[in-house]
Amino acid sequence: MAQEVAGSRPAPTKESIADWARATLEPMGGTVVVDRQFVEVELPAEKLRAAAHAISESDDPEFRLLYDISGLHWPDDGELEAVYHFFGGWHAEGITLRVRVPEDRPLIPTISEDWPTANWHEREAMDLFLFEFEGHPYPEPLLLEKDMQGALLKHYPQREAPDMVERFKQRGDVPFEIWKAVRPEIENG
Amino acid sequence: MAEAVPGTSDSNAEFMQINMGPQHPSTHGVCRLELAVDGEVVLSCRPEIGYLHRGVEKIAENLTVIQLPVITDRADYLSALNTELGVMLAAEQLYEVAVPERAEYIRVIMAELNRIANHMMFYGALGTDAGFSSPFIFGWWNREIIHDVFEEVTGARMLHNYIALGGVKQDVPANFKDSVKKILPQLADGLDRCHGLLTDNEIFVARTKGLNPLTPEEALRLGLTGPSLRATGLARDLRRLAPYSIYDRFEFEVPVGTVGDVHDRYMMRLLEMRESLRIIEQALEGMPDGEYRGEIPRRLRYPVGEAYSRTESPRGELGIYIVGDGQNTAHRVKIRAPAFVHVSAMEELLKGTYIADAVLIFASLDIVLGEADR
Amino acid sequence: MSLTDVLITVLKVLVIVLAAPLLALVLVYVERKTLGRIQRRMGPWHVGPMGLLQTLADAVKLLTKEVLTPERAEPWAYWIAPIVVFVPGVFVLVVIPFTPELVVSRLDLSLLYVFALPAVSVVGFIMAGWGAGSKYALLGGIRLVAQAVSYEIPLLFSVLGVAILAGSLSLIDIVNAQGDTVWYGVVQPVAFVIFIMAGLAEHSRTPFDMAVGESEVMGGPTIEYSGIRWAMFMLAEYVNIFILASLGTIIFLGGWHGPVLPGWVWYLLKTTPILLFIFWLRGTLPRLRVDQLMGFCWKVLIPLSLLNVVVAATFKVYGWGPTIPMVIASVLAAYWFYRREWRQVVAVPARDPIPVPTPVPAAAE
Amino acid sequence: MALRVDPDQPLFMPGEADPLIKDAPIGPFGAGGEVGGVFQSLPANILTLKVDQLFALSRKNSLWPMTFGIACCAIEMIGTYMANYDLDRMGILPFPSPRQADVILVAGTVNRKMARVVKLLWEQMPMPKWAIAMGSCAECGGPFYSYKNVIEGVDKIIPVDVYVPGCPPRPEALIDGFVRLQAKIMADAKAGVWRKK
Repeated sequence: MAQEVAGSRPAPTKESIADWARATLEPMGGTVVVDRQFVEVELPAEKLRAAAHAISESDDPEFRLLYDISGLHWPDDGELEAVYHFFGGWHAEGITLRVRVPEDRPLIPTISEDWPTANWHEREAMDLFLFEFEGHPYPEPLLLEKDMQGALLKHYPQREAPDMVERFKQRGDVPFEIWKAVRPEIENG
Repeated sequence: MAEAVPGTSDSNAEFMQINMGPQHPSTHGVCRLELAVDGEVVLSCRPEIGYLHRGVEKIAENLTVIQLPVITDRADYLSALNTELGVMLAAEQLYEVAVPERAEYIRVIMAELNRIANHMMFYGALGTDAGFSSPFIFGWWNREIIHDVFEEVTGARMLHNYIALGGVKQDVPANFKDSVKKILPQLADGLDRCHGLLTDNEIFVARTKGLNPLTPEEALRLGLTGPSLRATGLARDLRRLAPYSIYDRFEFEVPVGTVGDVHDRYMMRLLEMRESLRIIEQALEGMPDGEYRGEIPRRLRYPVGEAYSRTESPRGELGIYIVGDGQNTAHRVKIRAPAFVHVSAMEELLKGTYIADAVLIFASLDIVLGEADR
Repeated sequence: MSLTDVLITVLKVLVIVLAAPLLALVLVYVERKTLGRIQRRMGPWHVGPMGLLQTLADAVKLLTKEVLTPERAEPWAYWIAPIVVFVPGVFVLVVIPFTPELVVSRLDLSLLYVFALPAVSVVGFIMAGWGAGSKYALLGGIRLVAQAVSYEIPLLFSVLGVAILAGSLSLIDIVNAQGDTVWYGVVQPVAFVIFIMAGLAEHSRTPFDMAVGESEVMGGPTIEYSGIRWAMFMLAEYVNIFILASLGTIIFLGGWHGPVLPGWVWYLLKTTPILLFIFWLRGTLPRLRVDQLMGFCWKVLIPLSLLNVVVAATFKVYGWGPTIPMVIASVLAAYWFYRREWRQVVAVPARDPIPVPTPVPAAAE
Repeated sequence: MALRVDPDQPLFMPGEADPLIKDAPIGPFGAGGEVGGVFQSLPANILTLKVDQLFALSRKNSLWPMTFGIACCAIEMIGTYMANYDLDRMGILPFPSPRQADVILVAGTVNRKMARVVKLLWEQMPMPKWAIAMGSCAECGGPFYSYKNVIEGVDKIIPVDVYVPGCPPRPEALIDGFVRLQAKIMADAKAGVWRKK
């Protein structure tokens, strides 16, 4: 958003972004898909840093906001997918990058040099989807501790709802009484 | 060690590690700021979250689309209706369900009332961090007025589960229009009273004017959105830029700041409340009678595909990303929380400030930890 | 000093020592009620008739709390700090003349005595801050010492003007000097305002409560204290506020002088407005930052009070006495100084707004 | 008796009460416990009960909760302090530091990372202390029960006295919780349980 921009500029449309994407991202091995909500580009993992750098540098459809990095887990074809949403600073158009990596070796280059906000998004993706972002400046867990990582993967164990019948039986022997002044475990504790 | 920060004795001075811990009255909720402090000046800050991570997205993956708002309300519990609006816009985009006119108007009125309630909470929190508890109570009178209306319409004070697929769960009560008309003047003079207490209070102005000014480029580089970004001078408001629902029918200005400091961010929210009151008035007149909920498919399986909705929540720009894969529970529900990005911006914003200012800067971005940790 | 005199003074001192906590209880109740009134709520109501026994319940509860010493604390500094903070407050009460006969000891240097003792309680706060071992306590303690020490100076200078006019350092003479002529508060308005502001800052009350503000340092030096020790800090604070208000009436509002009612009634009639003003500030003013606090003291209050002393001295030397032109001179000097100096302390680097392009929503949308 | 705070103390003690409480014989004057020993020998003395009830009466009327809100219930807790419901009239004044607090009001979901903080704060509070679990998240994990990171109920970490149901509970429900706690304090004093706590 250079300083000398005066008055109001026409906001870029989806077609102008699609042409720009074909011009710059196609040579990097990305396939542009236009019939979705935003212009989507599928990329191999190695090319991601160059693509992100190109998006941050571009001036005509100028993108300033990295909204989020959403992880997706496709257990049946054993793949993890990272979806990057980029949006413009003063206009509302956007572009989406999709990267698919095999589940057992989820290596993705980090883009936190060009996009500082990606730092935390990547740490969160590391926590929840066990991605590995090479070159991340501070790869510490953000939300979960070490032993609880990978919470949003499909096979992550969940706590079953309590079996009410069993719990009611368990309370069956204790005579139910309204709130008692003296707490039992302190009395005989 | 951080380069020589102005005001410290020298760059490698022995600094004290202070822990503005999870239990601190001015961190709104449970966020820990590890501050390296030399005397009064904060040299570096490392925010740490995760104290309220309760797996909203994981639980949302085993809920049907009808139950979804129950969990997403508890992500951003201060502006539950705005989050519900975002979630349902994404779901309707996925299910291709039409929303009748009346439902659209009801949704806009409730979302704007929720925005005012949220900004009143922000006003109270910023006032308390500036030093005294009266703003909390001034702001809370107005919140209670809005809570009464919410209870009449949705039955709950804070977490409503009211906006549903295809419209709203149930029609508004008969006296809805005049009960909202009755509270609008009360909210207006409550807002004037809030202005009177803090806006031109010389000590408050001395504390917040010129504190942490930001240019639009810096704010965008840090990922700030919403009122904090508009304070820097960039008029980016999704209700005007990419109008969702029926926001393009109402005319309202987007307040824009000049310097982008804490005082501007505070003024943005107060001016926005006045704009919200205007929107509610226009929406009340334009509200037609008729269906309050369109017809929805009988078998509520998630169609295969994905939908991304961006709405202007009181805190910033809220993105909801739903991926459906044919079962009756969603494959993935991702909530793009503005608070998450604002907490990550703290590392940059708090360098070189005083401790007392660090508290104010943290409050000026209106961070809710439920949304940041999800 | 025969035995009976000694016994009488000991009895009087005992009365004062017992009166101080009760006085603090009453003040805590009044403060919570006024804060409630400002914020349109009731304040303590259910405990006792109209909530009157609320502070008594607080006191008894605090007495029976467990008294614990944190692991990292230095035991001696931690134990003695509350005593060092509370006792000077009671010593000062001994000297304050409520009415000509209702005073424990007639010191003729009482003005000096009254302002020397609070400096001892500052030592108590730094002992509490350092002794407690917690970083927040240390931070709060250092801030409070810096603030109390630097606001001691304007406090003394503001009273110096009055001492020059009254020609004596004894509180009783100052009050007698105000008997016939007009009150010093009217003659020296600037000194009265500075006295109140510096007094508030001395005991870290609201606009200046940076050291004990709970949104940053969570209660400052008193963070690690529980039960009776914490109660002593609270008692000390409220006794100090009562002393500030009573000194204000004695030095500036003519103590017990008043047309019809007996002396002590006039004394109460003048002290309560100042107390209510202090509690009113608690509900309506935010808190100054530490550097603004110091800047305000050194750049504004001290030069202003010095100026006031100069004005008082010149009028005293030329024998014009406390007359209307003196009032005008001091107020004018204060206003001129305020316009020039306070704006710098608070001046803010304003920056002109940046031209930002207004986005044109794409026609296609 | 200085309360030792060691982080590697076992995090969850399901079921039985906090060991710190059981073997802490604190007499009514609370001077570090050794004075308390005197009263142990006269368990059912009428005199002490009367004194206990007097202290319980004063404790009941000046409960100072610690400002410690975690999630949505914290907003309703703040709402209860404000002008419309005003806990100050019952003598309930929030205090930031655990040292001056009597009641820990756990308002919100406690997850594994937060559990250590709740435990630490509970141990830093001087005796006699009480705990209120506000909201279904603090009672049994609430809507987040199925997530492994969330601890199902604060009573796994600290002994809770009063449970306030609701998600989030209305301010009236929280006031009812405080009233129940006051009734419990008086009842415990009458039954002589208080001395052991």
